[in-house]
Amino acid sequence: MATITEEPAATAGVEAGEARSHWSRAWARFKANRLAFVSLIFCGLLIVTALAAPWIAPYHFSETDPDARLAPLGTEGHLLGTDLLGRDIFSRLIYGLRTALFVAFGAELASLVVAILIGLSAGYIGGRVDQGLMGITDVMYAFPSYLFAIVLVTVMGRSLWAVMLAIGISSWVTQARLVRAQVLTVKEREYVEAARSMGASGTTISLRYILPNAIGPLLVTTSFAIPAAIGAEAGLALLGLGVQPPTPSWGSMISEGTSYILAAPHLLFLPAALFALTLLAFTWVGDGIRDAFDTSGEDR
Amino acid sequence: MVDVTVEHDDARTGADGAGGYLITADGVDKVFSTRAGDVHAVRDVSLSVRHGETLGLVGESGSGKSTMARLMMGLMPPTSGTITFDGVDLSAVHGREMRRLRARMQMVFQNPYGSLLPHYSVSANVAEPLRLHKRGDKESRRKRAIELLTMVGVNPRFADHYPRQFSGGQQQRVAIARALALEPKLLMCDEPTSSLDVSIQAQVLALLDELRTSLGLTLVFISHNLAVVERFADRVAVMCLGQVVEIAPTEVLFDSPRHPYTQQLLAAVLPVTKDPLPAPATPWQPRAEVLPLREVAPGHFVREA
Amino acid sequence: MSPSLEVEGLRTEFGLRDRVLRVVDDVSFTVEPGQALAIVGESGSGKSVAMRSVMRLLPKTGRIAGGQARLGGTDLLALSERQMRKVRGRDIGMVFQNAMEALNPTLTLERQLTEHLKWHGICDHAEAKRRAVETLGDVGIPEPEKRIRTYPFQLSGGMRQRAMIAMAMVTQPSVLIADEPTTAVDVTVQRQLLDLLAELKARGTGIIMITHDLGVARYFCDDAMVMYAGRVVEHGPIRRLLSRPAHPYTTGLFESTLEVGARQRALLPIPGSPPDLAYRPTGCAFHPRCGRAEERCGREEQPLLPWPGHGEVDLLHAGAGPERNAERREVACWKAVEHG
Amino acid sequence: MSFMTYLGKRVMRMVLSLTAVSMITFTLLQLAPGNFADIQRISAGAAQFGGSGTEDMVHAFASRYGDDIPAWRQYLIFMKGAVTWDFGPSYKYPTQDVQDIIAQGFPISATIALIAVALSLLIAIPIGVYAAVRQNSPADHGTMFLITLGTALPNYLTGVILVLFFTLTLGVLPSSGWAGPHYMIMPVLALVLGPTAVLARYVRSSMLETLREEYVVAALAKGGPRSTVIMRHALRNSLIPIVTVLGPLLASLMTGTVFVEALFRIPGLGLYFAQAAASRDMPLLMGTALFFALILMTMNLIVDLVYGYLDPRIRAAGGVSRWRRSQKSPLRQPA
Amino acid sequence: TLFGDDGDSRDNGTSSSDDTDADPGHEQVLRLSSSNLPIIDPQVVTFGMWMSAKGIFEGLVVQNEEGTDVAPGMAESWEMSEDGLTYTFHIRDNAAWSNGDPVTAEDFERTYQRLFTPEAGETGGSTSGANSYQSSTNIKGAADFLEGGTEDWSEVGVRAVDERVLEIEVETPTPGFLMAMTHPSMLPLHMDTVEEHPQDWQEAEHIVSNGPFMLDRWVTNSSMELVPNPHYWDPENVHLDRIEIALLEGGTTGAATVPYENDEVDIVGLANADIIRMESDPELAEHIRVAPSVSYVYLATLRSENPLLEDVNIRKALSLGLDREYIATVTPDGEPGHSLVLGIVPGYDESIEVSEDVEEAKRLLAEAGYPDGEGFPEINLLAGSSNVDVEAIVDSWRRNLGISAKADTVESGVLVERRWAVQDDDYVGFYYGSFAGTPNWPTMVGSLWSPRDIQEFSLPADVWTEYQEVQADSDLSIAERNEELSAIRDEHASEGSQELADLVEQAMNTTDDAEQEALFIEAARLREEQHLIIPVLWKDRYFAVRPTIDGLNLRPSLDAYYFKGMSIAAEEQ
Ligand SMILES: Nc1ncnc2c1ncn2[C@@H]1O[C@H](COP(=O)(O)OP(=O)(O)OP(=O)(O)O)[C@@H](O)[C@H]1O
Ligand SMILES: Nc1ncnc2c1ncn2[C@@H]1O[C@H](COP(=O)(O)OP(=O)(O)OP(=O)(O)O)[C@@H](O)[C@H]1O
Ligand SMILES: [Mg+2]
Ligand SMILES: [Mg+2]
Repeated sequence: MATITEEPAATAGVEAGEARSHWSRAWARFKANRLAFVSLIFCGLLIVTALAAPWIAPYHFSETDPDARLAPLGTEGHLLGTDLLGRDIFSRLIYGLRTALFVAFGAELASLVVAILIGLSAGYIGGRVDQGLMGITDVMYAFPSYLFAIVLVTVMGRSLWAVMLAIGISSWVTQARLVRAQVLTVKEREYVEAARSMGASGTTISLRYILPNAIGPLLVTTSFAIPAAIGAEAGLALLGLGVQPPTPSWGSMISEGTSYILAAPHLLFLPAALFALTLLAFTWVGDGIRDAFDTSGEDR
Repeated sequence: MVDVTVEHDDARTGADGAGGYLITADGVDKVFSTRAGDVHAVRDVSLSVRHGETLGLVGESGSGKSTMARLMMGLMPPTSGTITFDGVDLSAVHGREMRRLRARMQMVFQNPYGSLLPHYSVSANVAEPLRLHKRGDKESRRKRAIELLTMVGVNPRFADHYPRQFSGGQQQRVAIARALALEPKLLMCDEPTSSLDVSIQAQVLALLDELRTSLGLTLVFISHNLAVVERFADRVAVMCLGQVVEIAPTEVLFDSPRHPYTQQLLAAVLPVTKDPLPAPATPWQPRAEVLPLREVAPGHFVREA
Repeated sequence: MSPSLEVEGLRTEFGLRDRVLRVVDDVSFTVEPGQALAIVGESGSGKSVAMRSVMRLLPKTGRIAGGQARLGGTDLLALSERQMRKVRGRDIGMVFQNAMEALNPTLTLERQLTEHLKWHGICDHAEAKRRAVETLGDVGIPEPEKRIRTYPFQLSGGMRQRAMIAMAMVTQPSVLIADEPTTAVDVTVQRQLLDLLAELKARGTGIIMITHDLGVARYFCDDAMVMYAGRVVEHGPIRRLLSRPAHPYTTGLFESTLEVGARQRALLPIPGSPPDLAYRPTGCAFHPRCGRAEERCGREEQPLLPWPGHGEVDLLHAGAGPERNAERREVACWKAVEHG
Repeated sequence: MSFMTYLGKRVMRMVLSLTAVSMITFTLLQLAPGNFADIQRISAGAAQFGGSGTEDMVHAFASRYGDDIPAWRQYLIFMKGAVTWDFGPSYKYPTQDVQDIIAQGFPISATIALIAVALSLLIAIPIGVYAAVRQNSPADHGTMFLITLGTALPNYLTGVILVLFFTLTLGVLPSSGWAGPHYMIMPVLALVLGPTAVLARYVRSSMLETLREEYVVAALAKGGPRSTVIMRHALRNSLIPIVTVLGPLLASLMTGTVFVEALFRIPGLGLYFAQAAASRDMPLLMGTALFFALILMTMNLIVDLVYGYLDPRIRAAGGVSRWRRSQKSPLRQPA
Repeated sequence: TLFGDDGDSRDNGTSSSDDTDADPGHEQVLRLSSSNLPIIDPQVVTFGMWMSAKGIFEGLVVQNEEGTDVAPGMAESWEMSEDGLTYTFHIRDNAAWSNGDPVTAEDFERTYQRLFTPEAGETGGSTSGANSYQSSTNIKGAADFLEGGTEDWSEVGVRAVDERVLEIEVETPTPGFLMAMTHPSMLPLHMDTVEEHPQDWQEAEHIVSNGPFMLDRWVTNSSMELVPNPHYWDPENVHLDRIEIALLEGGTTGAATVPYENDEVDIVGLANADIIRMESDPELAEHIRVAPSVSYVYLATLRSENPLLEDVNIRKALSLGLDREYIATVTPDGEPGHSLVLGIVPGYDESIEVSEDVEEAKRLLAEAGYPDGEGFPEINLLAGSSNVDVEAIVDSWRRNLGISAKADTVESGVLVERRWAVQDDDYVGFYYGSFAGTPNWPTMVGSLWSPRDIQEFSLPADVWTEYQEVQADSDLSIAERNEELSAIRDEHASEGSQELADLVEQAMNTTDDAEQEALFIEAARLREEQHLIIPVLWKDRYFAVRPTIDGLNLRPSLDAYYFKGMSIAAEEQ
C-alpha cells in the first residue's frame, strides 16, 4: 500500500486543453508563419495540378497545332502560346510540372531512404561500421555524380526512373551525413540509455527512438532538396540527359527555351518563372518547418 | 491525498534473508580509452547490496559514480572484475538474455526530461518497457500504465500528454513509474533529483521513499548531495577518483568519518540551520594509486590514505 | 564609500505572440556596500530576469514596465544606452551561472579579462594585463601569468568559475551580481568560491547572490529575498528568516531542504508545482499549493507588509550590518502578518 | 596525437578514397555504352564516311589507347602514370597531356570560383549579420526574402539573363569567351547569386544562435559596445560553422560549373570534364575526376585546419572529429 | 597565363576593330569563332581538318565556287589517261610553302604515304580516320597498304614522276576522283617539318603550310590567328590581312546570334532558333546567307528480332506516309527530302523520288494486316539529340497513318552502340541521322549509303548478328574476313540490293558520262525502292554574314567556304 500525495495543482505544469503533441504544436507555429503557409498552399496546389494534369490541361502535351506554330502569348486557344511544333505551352507546363514533381519527390524519397539507412547505421553502430560507411560517403562525396548520371541514364534509358535515380544518387550523401550527425547527438540523449536499460534492442532503439527524433532537420533539408532536384533535372536536360522528349519537363523546356531566348522568349521565361516560383515556395516551406520545430524561440 | 493500493505483494518476497546480496561488484575496474589517453574511471571497486537495502553512493563530480551505475546495470562491460546480479554473472549473459535480465533491474536518471521519449505520450512511455518485454496486449499495457501513473501521483487525465508538457518533478514521477512498470527488484537511481528544484526534489524523494518501503525495492542511490544520501541510504559508499574510499552504515559514516576525503566533503557542506563545520586545516590531496581497504569497525571500511 | 543599489517597484514583462507575461512584478530591494543579498526562489520565479532588468540586458522580447534601479542616486533604468554601457562592467559586475557558456570559447582569458578595462578607459593594455593577472591570482588560480594565455576550455570547471568571477572583479565594481555562481560546482569548490566572494564583500562590494540553496544563502548572505512567481514573498535578514520563516512558501522551501545531520527532521515537500506565469493564479500566487490557504488567499492580492515577528527571538543579532536590515522583515501573506 | 600524425592519417585516408574514386570512375566508364572513337565519329562530322568504312578507325583507336588489352591492365597502366602526375595524352586533345589540360583549365575555374565565393562572402556576411541583429524586423524579413529570390534562379538562367542585359541590351560586355578580365564579369555574377543566398542564410542563423549565447550577454554585461561585442564575440564564433559550408562550396565551384562554363564558353575544367564524360575520353575523364576528388578532399582538410585555427578547442583536441567526440564526454579533471 | 594570352590580346569583344582611316589603310580583319580545335592535322578526323581546308593548306585541286566541280590548286593542270586509271598532275612552278620551299610532287607522295600508313605519325592522333576516305579516291593499292596487305609502297598508285609531276593511279575508273581530291585528307604536308617535330609540327612556331593563309599564333584552347602566306602563289586573291579565330569550348546553351549581334564575330552558322530570330528582324534578315542542300536527314531501319520492318511494303508505307512538307516547315533550314540523292546533284532526276502518298500507304498497311494503323506496334526513332524534325515525323505518321511512334533520344554513346545492334522483339524502328557529301552521283550513290551498306541493311536480323561476329573476329586476316563477309552478303542480301551493287559497279566502270549518269540514276531509284533508308529532309546550311564581307562562296561541303577571295569592305559610317 502506498499513499501518494495527489497534487492539487497537477494541472499547473500542463497546458489546459487537450493533449497537443510535438507535431500539433509545430503545426500551429507553422500556420502562424504567413509566408510559409502561403507557400505550402502553393505547393499543395502544384501537387494537385500535377495529379489532375490530364483534366486541367486543355491539350495533350504532344498534340500539335500545325496552324499555330510559335504562337505568342495571348493567342486564342493557346493562352501561353505554342512552341515550334505548335504544342500548347500551358498544357506542356502542366504536364512538365508532373514530371518535375515526380522526379523530385521520387529522387528525394530514394535518397532519403538510403541516407537514413546509412546515416543511422553509421551513427548508431559507430566504430568500424561508421568508419566504413563514412568512407564510402566520403568517396561518393568526392565523386563526380555527373558520371553516375550518365551511366544510369544511358543504361536505363532516359526514363523518369533513371533521372530520378541519377538525381537521388547525387543527393543522398549530404543527407546521410546529416542523419549521422543527428543520430550522434540524439544517441547521447539520456532516453537512449534509458531505453537500453529497459531492455530495448539496437534495432528498436535506432528505428523507434532515435530516428523519429533525428528526422526534423532532415525534413528541412528535404524541402530544400526537392526544388534542388527539380533544378538538377533541368541541369541534366541541359546536358541531354534529362527525361525523354516529348514528355515535357520543366528542365527540358528551360533547356530548349534557352536557344529560343531571342526568337521566342516565352519558351524560356514561362517555365523558368514557374520553376523559380516553385523553388521559392519549397524553400519557404522548408524555412517554415525549421522555425516550427525550433523551440529556442520566444515561447518555451 | 489518496491511497493507492499496489497489488503485487510478491515484490517483497525477493529478499532471501539477511546476508543475501542482490547485486555484487567485485574488484571492478573500468578504463575508457579515449584518444587523449586512457581514463581510469573506476578502480578496484567492490560493493554489494543486500536485498531490500539502499546503498548510497556519494562523491564529487567525475568520481565514477555514474560509471559504476552503468557497470552494475550491465550497460557496459567492466575492464576487469565481475558484477553479479541475483547470482548471475553479468559478463556471461548477452543479447536477448541480457535484455530479459534487465526487466529485473531498472534505472532512474538524473535528467527526467532527457530520459523520457519525447515523441511518446507519458502513458506510452510508461507502457514501453512492457511492450519491449511483450507483457500483455495494448489495452492491458495502457491500463497498467495508468495505474502506475496514478501510483506515482500523476493525474491519469494527463496520460496522453507529452513529456514536455509536464514540469520536471512530474516528469521524474513518470520516469519512476516507467522504471517500476516491470516490477524490478533493483532500482538504480543516478542523481534522480539533482536537476530539480528543492521543493520538487523533496516531492520526488518522498515518493521514492514510500515506494521503496511499499514495494520492497533494493536501491542504489547515487548523489553528490550528502544530505540526500544521509536521509535515504542504509549504507553509504564514498567515491573519489574512481575508488571507494570509505564505506559504512550511514550513521557511522556521518558521525565518525574516517577517511580524510570524507571528512573534507562533510566539512564543505553548508547546512541551513547550523553553522558549517570548519574546513580541515590541510586539504587532502587525492592520490591515484590503489591502496587497500581496511575494515575499521564492523561494516566500516576505509581506504588507507 | 561605494554607492548602494536601490531597486524599487521593478516590473518586467515579456511580450509573447498572443499575450504579455509579467515575469517580475513590483520587486524592491536594497544592497548596501559590503552587504550581500540572497535572492532565493524556485526555478522560473524571475530571479535572473530581475537582475538582467537591472543590467538592462533583457532579450528583445523583454521590456521593463516600471520601477527604478538607483545606483548611488542615478536611476539606471532612465539612462541612455550609452550611459548604461558605462555602468555595466564598471560599476556593476555580473557573474553568470554557467561559466563554460558565459566565457567565449574562442578568446583567451587575457582578452576576456582585459577588454572591458579598455572599453571603460580604465587603463591601457599593459596595465590591464597586469591587473588581470593580479586578479586571477586573487581568485586563487595558480600561475596566473601562464593561465591568462589559455582558453576557457583548458580550465577545469572550478577554475572557470573563478575566472568568471575574476572577470567581473577586475574593474572593481561597487556592486556584483552573482547568478547562481556555485550551482555547477562541487561542494568543496563551492566553499572555496564563497570564501573568495566573502573577501570581496569585506572590501566593500555589495553583492547580490541568486541561489536555490538555502545553505549557501545562510553561509554567505546578510539579507534574503524570497521570490515566488515573479513577486517578492518575503524579505529580511537571512538568519532570522531561516530560524522562523514567515511566508508559507518560505516555510515550505525550508522544510523541503534536506540537511546533513538532521535525519530526524521531517521532510515535508510542498505539493504541486510552480505556476505557469501565463496562468497565474488569482490572489496569492502560492495559494493553490499552500496548506494553510483560505478562500481569501485566492481572492486578494498579497502586498508585502512588515512582519511583526510574533514572538520571534533574534537568534543571531550580532550587530553586523546596519540597523534597519536587522529589523525590517516583510512578508506577503496576510495570515502570517495577522497570526504569525 | 601530434599534428603530423593527424595530417598523416588524413592523407592516408585521402589516398584510399582517391583509389576508390579512380576505381569507380573507371568501372563506370567501362559500363557506359559507346566508346571514344564511335562517338567522335558522329560528333566530328565524320559521319559522311558511312557505315562500316569506319570499323578500321575504331580498331585503330582501340590499339592506340589500349582498348584491346584487358580493362584491369588499362587501369593499372593509367594509375601507374597517375601516381607520378602523368595521365598521358587525352583522346580528344591528343597533342595535350591530361595534366596540362588540368593545369590550364583549373586556374580558370578556380579564379572564377574564388572571386565568386569571395564576393558572396563580402555580400553575405554583412547581410546575414544585419538580418540576425534585426531578427524578425521588416528589414530582416525583407533582406531574407530578396536573398531567397536569389536562389530561385539556377545559375545558367541568371547567366542567360545577364547576357541579354549586358551584351544585347547594353552592349558593354562580350557574350562569351575568355580573353581578358572583363570576360569574367558575367560568369562571376552568374555564380555569385546562389552561394550568396546560401551563405547569408547560414550566417544569419548561425549568428542568431551565437547571439543567444550566454557569453555574448556576458560581454554586454561587461559594458561592451554592441557593435564591438557583435564583431568580436559573436561574429567570429558564428563564422566557424560557415567554414564547413565554404569548403564544399568552393570545391564544387572550383571544379567547374559546367553550365556557366558552357554558357560563356569558358575553357574551365568543368567543361572539359563534361566533355570527357560525354565523349568517353578515358584519360581526361579519369584525370579530371581524380583531380576533382583531390581538390574536394584537400578543401575538406583545409576546412578542418581552418576550423582548428578559428576554434582553439578543436586545435587543442587535434582535429574536428576528435573534438566532436570529446564534446560528448567532456574529460573533467578534479578541480 | 590565366587567359591563355600574353596580355596583348586585342579587344575584339566590345568594340569592333574598324579603323577610321580611309580605304588604303583599312585593315581587313575577319573575326570568327570556332569550337575548340585540339589539332588541325588534316589527316585526322576532327573539326580541325576543315579549318585546314579553309585556307591553311591547299590541295592539288580545290572546289569551284559552287562546290560542284574542281578548280586548279597546287596543280595548274592535270590529265586523265584514256582508260581512266591514271591521273597526272602538273604542279605550278610558283607553288611554295610558307617558308619559301617549293611545293613538289614528292611532298604529295610523302604526305599520302603518311596518310596510308596505319598508325603513322605521332602527330598527336593517329592518321586513321581520314584515311578511310581512300575508298572515295579509290587509289590503287591504298586500301591494301593501309590494311597491311602489303608493306611495299611502290605497289601504291602514287608516284612523283619529277619535281612537279605527280601521277596517281586508281583501282578502277573513278568518276568522283577529282572531287574526292578536295577532301582535307588529300592536302599536302611539309613532311620535313612533320618528321622533325612529330609532336609539335602543327604549332604556330613550327608549322609550314602552303595555303593562302598561315598560322601566326595559336594559343591552345583559346585563340588562333591567321595571316597571309607571303609565298602563296596567288596573292592577288588574298585580301584579308588577318583572320582571328576565337576557340571556344563547346557550349550548347544560349543563342548563337548573340555574339554576332553584338559584333563579336563576322560569320556565324545558324541553327533553327537562330534562323527564326534572324528572319524575324528585317535588318538582320538581310545578313542571312544560305548554302543549299548540304546534307540530308534520313531514317535508317534498325535491325530487330521483330521482323516487322523486314517487310519492304511496310517500310514503303511508312516512307509514303511521311508529310515531308510539314516536317520541312517545322525545320527552318530543311526542305522536303525526297531522295537520298541531294537535289543539287547535276543531272538530278525527279523520277527517283519518293513522295507522300497517304492513300497508297494506307492501302499497303491494310494489306499487311494493319488497316488504319490498327495493331501496328509503336515505332521508335532512335536519335542522339532531341530534334523538332523527329517530333514532326512522329506527328505526321500519327496524323496520316494513325500509327504511334516516339522519339527515343539517347546519349551519343548509347546511340553509337545501339544503332548497329539487333533490337529486342518489342523494339522496332529507325535511327535518325544525317549525311553530308560531295553532291555528285558517285558520292551520293556509290559512297553515301553505298551498295554494300544497303546489302548489309537488307540482311535478316540473325544473319546480321553472324555478320557482325565475323567483322569483329580478329583471328581472321583481313582478306579472309572480307571474303567471308562478301560470301554472307552474296547469300543473304536482298535481290534488289545485289542488283544495286551490280548497277553501281557498272556505273563505276563506265567512262561514258551520259551512260554513267543513267546507270547511277537507275541505281538510285533501285535504292529508294528498297526503303531501307528513308529520306526525310534536305538540309541547307544557314549563315549570318556581315554585309561588308565580299567574295564569300558558300559551298555544300563541311568546310563551307574558303578564306581565299574574301575581302571586307570598310564599313560605311
Ligand atoms: N564514455 C566515456 N568515455 C570516456 N570517458 C568517460 C566516459 N564516461 C565517463 N568517463 C569519464 O570517467 C570519469 C567518471 O565519470 P562518471 O560520469 O562516472 O562520474 P560521476 O561521478 O557520475 O560524475 P557526475 O557527478 O558529474 O555525474 C570521468 O572522468 C569521465 O570523464
Ligand atoms: N526570453 C524570454 N521570453 C519569454 N519568457 C521568458 C524569457 N526569459 C525568461 N522568461 C520567463 O521568465 C520567468 C522567469 O525566468 P528567470 O530566468 O528569471 O527565472 P529564474 O528565477 O532565474 O529561474 P532559474 O532558477 O531557473 O534560473 C520564467 O517563467 C521564464 O519562462
Ligand atoms: Mg554522474
Ligand atoms: Mg536564473
